[in-house]
Amino acid sequence: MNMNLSKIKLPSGYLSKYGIFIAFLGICVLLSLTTPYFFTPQNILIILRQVSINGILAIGVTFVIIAGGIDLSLGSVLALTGVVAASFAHPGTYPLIVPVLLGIGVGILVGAVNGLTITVGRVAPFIVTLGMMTIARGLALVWSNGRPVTNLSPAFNDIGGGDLLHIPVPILLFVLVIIISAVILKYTRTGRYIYAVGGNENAARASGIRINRVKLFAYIICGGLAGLAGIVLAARITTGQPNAGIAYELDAIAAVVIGGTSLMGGRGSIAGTVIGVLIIGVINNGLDLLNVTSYYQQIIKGVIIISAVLLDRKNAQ
Amino acid sequence: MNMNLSKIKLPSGYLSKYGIFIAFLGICVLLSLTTPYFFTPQNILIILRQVSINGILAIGVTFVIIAGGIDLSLGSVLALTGVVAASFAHPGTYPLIVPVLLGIGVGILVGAVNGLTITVGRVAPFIVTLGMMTIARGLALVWSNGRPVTNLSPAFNDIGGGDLLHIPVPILLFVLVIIISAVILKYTRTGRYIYAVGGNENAARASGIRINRVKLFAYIICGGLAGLAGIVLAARITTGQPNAGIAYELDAIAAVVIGGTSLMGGRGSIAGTVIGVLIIGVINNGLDLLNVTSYYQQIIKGVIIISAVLLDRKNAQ
Amino acid sequence: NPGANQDGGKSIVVGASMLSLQSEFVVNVKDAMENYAGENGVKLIVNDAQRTADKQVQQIETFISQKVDAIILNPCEVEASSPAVEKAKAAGIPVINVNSETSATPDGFVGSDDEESGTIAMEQIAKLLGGKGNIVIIDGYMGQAAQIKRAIGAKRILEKYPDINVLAEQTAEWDRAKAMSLMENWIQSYGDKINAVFAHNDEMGMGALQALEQAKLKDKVVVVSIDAIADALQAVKDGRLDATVYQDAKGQGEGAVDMAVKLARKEPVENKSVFIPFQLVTKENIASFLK
Amino acid sequence: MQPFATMNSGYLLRAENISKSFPGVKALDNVQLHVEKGKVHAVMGENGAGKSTLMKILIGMYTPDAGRIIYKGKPVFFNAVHDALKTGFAMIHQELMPFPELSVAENIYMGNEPLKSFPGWINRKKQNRDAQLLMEKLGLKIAVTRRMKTLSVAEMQMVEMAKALSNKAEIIIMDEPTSALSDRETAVLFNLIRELKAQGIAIIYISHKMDEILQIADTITVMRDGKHIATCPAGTISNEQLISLIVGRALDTIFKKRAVVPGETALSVKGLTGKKFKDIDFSLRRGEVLGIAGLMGAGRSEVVNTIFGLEKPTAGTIMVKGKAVVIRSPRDAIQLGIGLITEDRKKEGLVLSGTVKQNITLAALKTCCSGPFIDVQKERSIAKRQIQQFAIKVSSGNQVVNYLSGGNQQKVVLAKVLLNDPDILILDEPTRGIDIGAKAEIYKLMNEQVSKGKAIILISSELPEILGMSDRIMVMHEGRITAELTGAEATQEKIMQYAMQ
Ligand SMILES: Nc1ncnc2c1ncn2[C@@H]1O[C@H](COP(=O)(O)OP(=O)(O)OP(=O)(O)O)[C@@H](O)[C@H]1O
Ligand SMILES: Nc1ncnc2c1ncn2[C@@H]1O[C@H](COP(=O)(O)OP(=O)(O)OP(=O)(O)O)[C@@H](O)[C@H]1O
Ligand SMILES: [Mg+2]
Ligand SMILES: [Mg+2]
Repeated sequence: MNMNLSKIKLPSGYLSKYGIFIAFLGICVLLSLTTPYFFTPQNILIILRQVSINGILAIGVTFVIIAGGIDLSLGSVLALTGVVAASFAHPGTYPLIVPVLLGIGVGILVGAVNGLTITVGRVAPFIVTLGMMTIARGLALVWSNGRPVTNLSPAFNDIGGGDLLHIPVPILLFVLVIIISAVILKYTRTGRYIYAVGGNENAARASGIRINRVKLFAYIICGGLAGLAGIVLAARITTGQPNAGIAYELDAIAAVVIGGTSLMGGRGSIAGTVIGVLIIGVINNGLDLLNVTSYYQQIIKGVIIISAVLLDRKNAQ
Repeated sequence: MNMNLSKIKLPSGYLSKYGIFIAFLGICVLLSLTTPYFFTPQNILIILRQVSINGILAIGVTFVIIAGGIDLSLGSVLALTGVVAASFAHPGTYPLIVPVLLGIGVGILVGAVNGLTITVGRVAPFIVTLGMMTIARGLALVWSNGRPVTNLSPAFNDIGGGDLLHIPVPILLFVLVIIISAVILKYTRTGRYIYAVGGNENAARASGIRINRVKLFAYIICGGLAGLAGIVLAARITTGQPNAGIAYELDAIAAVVIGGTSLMGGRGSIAGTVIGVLIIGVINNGLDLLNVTSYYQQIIKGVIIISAVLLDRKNAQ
Repeated sequence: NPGANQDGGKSIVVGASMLSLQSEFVVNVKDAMENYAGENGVKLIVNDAQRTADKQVQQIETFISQKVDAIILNPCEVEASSPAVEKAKAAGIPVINVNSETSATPDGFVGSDDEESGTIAMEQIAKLLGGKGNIVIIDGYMGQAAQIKRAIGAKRILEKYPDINVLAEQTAEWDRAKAMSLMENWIQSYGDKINAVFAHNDEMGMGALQALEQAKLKDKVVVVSIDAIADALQAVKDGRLDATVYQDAKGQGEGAVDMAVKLARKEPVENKSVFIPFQLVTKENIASFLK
Repeated sequence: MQPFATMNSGYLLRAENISKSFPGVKALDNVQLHVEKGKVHAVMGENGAGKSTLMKILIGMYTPDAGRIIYKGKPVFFNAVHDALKTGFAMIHQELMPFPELSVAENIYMGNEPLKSFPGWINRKKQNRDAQLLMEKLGLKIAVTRRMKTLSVAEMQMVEMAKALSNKAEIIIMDEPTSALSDRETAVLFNLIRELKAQGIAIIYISHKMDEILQIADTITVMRDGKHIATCPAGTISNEQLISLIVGRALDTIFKKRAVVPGETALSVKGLTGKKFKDIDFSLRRGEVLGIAGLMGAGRSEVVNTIFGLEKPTAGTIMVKGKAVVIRSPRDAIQLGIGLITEDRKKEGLVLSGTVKQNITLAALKTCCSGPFIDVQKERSIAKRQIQQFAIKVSSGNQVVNYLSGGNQQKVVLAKVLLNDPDILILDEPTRGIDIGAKAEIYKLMNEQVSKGKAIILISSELPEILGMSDRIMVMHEGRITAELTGAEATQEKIMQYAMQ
């Protein structure tokens, strides 16, 4: 058709992405001006490494949120998969692949249980994953006997602290997850169905989409990525910590929402989530660099996050 | 119409309420059978006293959820209002009414800020209240300097620990809040508008309802009740704790959802929320009475909550 | 102003990552550090790790990129906070642990061994009960270092007293309101069978105390907890709380800053690991703790 | 009349003895439907007769309680829509089912995406190209990369049509496909249906529009109250016979002449300009019906939405009863005595999770209140009165609106808006999806309102309706008024000419 029409799609989608991106740049410029330590290669690397765990979680939950669900169990799953993986990562026991696969596998299992209870059991995602939040935490404590699982092999710890081609492994993993997820959501049928199910479940059913499968897939991806994040975290802090990850799900979900994904489902993107993750990471890093008192940090962090989204919405109008 | 048709109204509304009530009775019967300490007058009174704080919070957030919103800042607001009220409740300083009004007033203020940012600022409730969660926590820490506010007057402490007409004050307050809220939601215009706004914002606006006002009202009620809960909590533990109430919002929201209120808005009831609150309270009490190991407590609690809702939904089919 | 002049006019910058600034005891340590640093012209940057080891590691990374002169670490976890220590050492910045240990060895240590606090508290309970009776234990947040160590210390004493019977053990997550509810529930199921309560911190001890007072059982039950926060000291003075265990926040905080400055200036430190013992606080010796 | 024609093994599809109950309602009671290859089988019946329910059973959305479906001589059982689509069924649903955030092309090929050789990979280029071709075939000028939510209802409806066609089905169910369409699109659709017939595709066609049925149907099945009433070849039945079969009684003429002389000006608009329209001038007098005709997307809805305060004008004045007014919100409009039946009942009309009673009283809740409190008794009786007056088919006012049949939902909206007794009533496609009996009642109601001195604006894509009801007719094209005709001089041809310019 004619050229004006093709412009219509811009405002709602791109401009809002754009808006939050501007907000992100604004925060970065502000920090570069106020502290000399912010805009340095090392610090940027540090930020990236720091955000990678929340980033992997946030990407997982992006799938679930686009499909119209929510996952509050992430933080606990992180702890559970961390202790399970760590138990198989003592030096000289199993090859590295075993703890990695087990950690991701446990995450997938939890995701599947969430997904099945939500789809077949027809219980609200909020309740299912809130229940799973305490269940997974309990399982992590039972598995580890309430003690951190220590003495992990150097190879395992490298997943969190090592470098590959001079780039920290967590960053590599994060980037890999970004690319694969973006491709799935954008270019595959399953990705399309995730948007469809979240956008209009009834219509999706009427289009012959097996919505239960699609939702299950989203929860499994989310669980599996939580498993991966759990492994990275355990490796980074060189222990499987049964009390790790408390409230991490909130940061992950916040990143997703800041990135313009609607909690109503049907809308959102990996790119947005990545920006959301970076905004949270940069704020955390910057407030520490600026030496803001801890109590005020919390206030400022809250205000900045709300303002960033506010700015974004105003821009989008 | 013929008589079968009149049955239509049952399934969607009443039976589902009924279902969760049956689940609740089931849990109670089970506990009565497994421990002799459960079904005693004192223990019931204790459960009621214990649930009253979560109950008041849950009723507040019921308003918000029916109106189609969410409030994640509750736990922090609880702490903030608690420390503020406590600072004015030292013996021999101000009359009792001052800390009470200040506590509720601060709650209302926070609710109003939430509501205005959501309505006028058009930022997603999840982000606004998540931001407020860290802001209010920070404010509570700043106000109290990170230390508990102690040495409160006996009159103030009676709000949490005293009796009136042989009934603990928190229970009286809880019952009062239940009655007033149920009346507002069921029998006033504002209550009806809350349902309408949550059910279909566009339709509500086209019907001449000022949706921003209605939403603001819901957040203010929610904030005010969080303030009341904060006062009761501070009085109960005889200190204003800046770190009180962490994750309380999740219990409150869980109670609301267990009670059949939809997180999509437009549907729900105070009666349902009360049952949800009681289910959580009874589980907490019962697991302690049965002396279930704490790791397993978490697992069992999660499983019971999911199962209760599952049973409810199955029943409703 | 010794911090400023001896280093060519440039004052020393010390970064500190604290376990949680929502914990009264840690706030006391922090205040002591800040006061002492202020008096000595040291610039102190305090971060709050909010009980998250990962966050603590991040904060140390940030200190390193800020090029601070020394780092004080108030560890969240024994093992999980170790990478923080190792990172600082790798960057050539001296690191001092305050209050508790990590499995990685820092350049200096000022603090105490949490196990000892559990030992002292449980020993006092055993003494007050005459070596026999029923107790209940209120745990801190499960899996956290302080909870684990205090539990280990207490268990060690319990092994010595076979006639002390643990009726129930449950977590109240360091929270006073949760401990109060837990105690109320236990009063229902165990009633006057309970002879003593051991709580992993004073907040929870105070919660249990209030539940017992409301049930009018306090005079029959011993309550002992740990930390010696202001409220607990007052309660000991009033004869409500039977005992608490005092940890020297001021000594720890000042000692840590002092050692940090010395290590930053590469001055000799004779004792690189200073253990500050816990002290039992009862009605008898309360006067010396109330300031 | 014979219930249905003699058994013919040549039937492509036979639905036998289908029954379906929802909690408390028997939606279908032993219903038959036999469909032949290459024929258009019309299904007619009042609102709530069970037509959509039967179709949803055929497409696998509901499972029947009893009965069986025989397709090409073999019994089939659909567990999910997926199975039905694979077997060669397609359906255009009565309710629009858009994916608002996705593009037109993505909507069309949802569930049926063209793939690349790599499994699971969508071939977007092909998808967009195919979609564009389909659009052109349907005579639509919609860029396939536009997001669905930017389309008007009519455009969405056409997209749904394209979607059903894209499935290469052998049997296509169309549940009121033209309810949102104007004559031009309807004509396009009918040409298409004839083409499909020629290819041997069977079509089940549901509509409340008599003229359409007479034009396109080969066979007609009538249902009432969940029961099969009659099936007969289209040629053998007269219009009047058909109507009496549908409503169960005879119905006199639908459009009655009014003897009302228009009074003073109630509403006038000068130079009104908005995002999608420009320089709108018109005035409306008391006791008058002003019809607004135009093709889909002409901007009619936008004009009235702006007058009602749902959208902001960029320029122009609105005068109500001679006084210039500023309308910032629907609330202002309602207080000025304006009532609007919005175009999309699900989006702006109804609180679907609410009950019939709550919806009816929503805009006039104040009248059911003493102080801030709702007078329950009064509310109930008011709701009851409206339910009776508008013949809304419900068991009680406490029924949830979500489960009402489409036509009954529309009546609930009417009952709601008219409860405020507005002086200026704007009806945007008020009879969409409404059965012939109810339509007649709505026209009667409009006439009553006019004779009470109310002023009415009627937007409709059904030209007979516009012609039959209006005193004056305004025609819009691409956001501008292109003609104003008196009722007497207007004809379908003239209107179409101005509408297409
Ligand atoms: N999901 C449902 N739950 C409960 N009742 C339902 C449901 N779907 C339909 N009904 C009821 O079944 C009956 C038949 O509805 P149906 O939608 O099939 O009517 P229809 O003939 O398509 O009417 P219309 O012409 O208005 O579209 C109505 O009484 C309706 O209220
Ligand atoms: N929400 C929207 N965003 C963007 N464009 C829209 C939106 N709603 C409608 N439009 C466009 O505005 C134009 C006018 O639409 P409008 O609904 O007013 O037309 P109409 O004359 O009422 O026709 P219809 O018979 O389709 O209702 C159309 O081109 C439509 O695509
Ligand atoms: Mg229908
Ligand atoms: Mg229109």
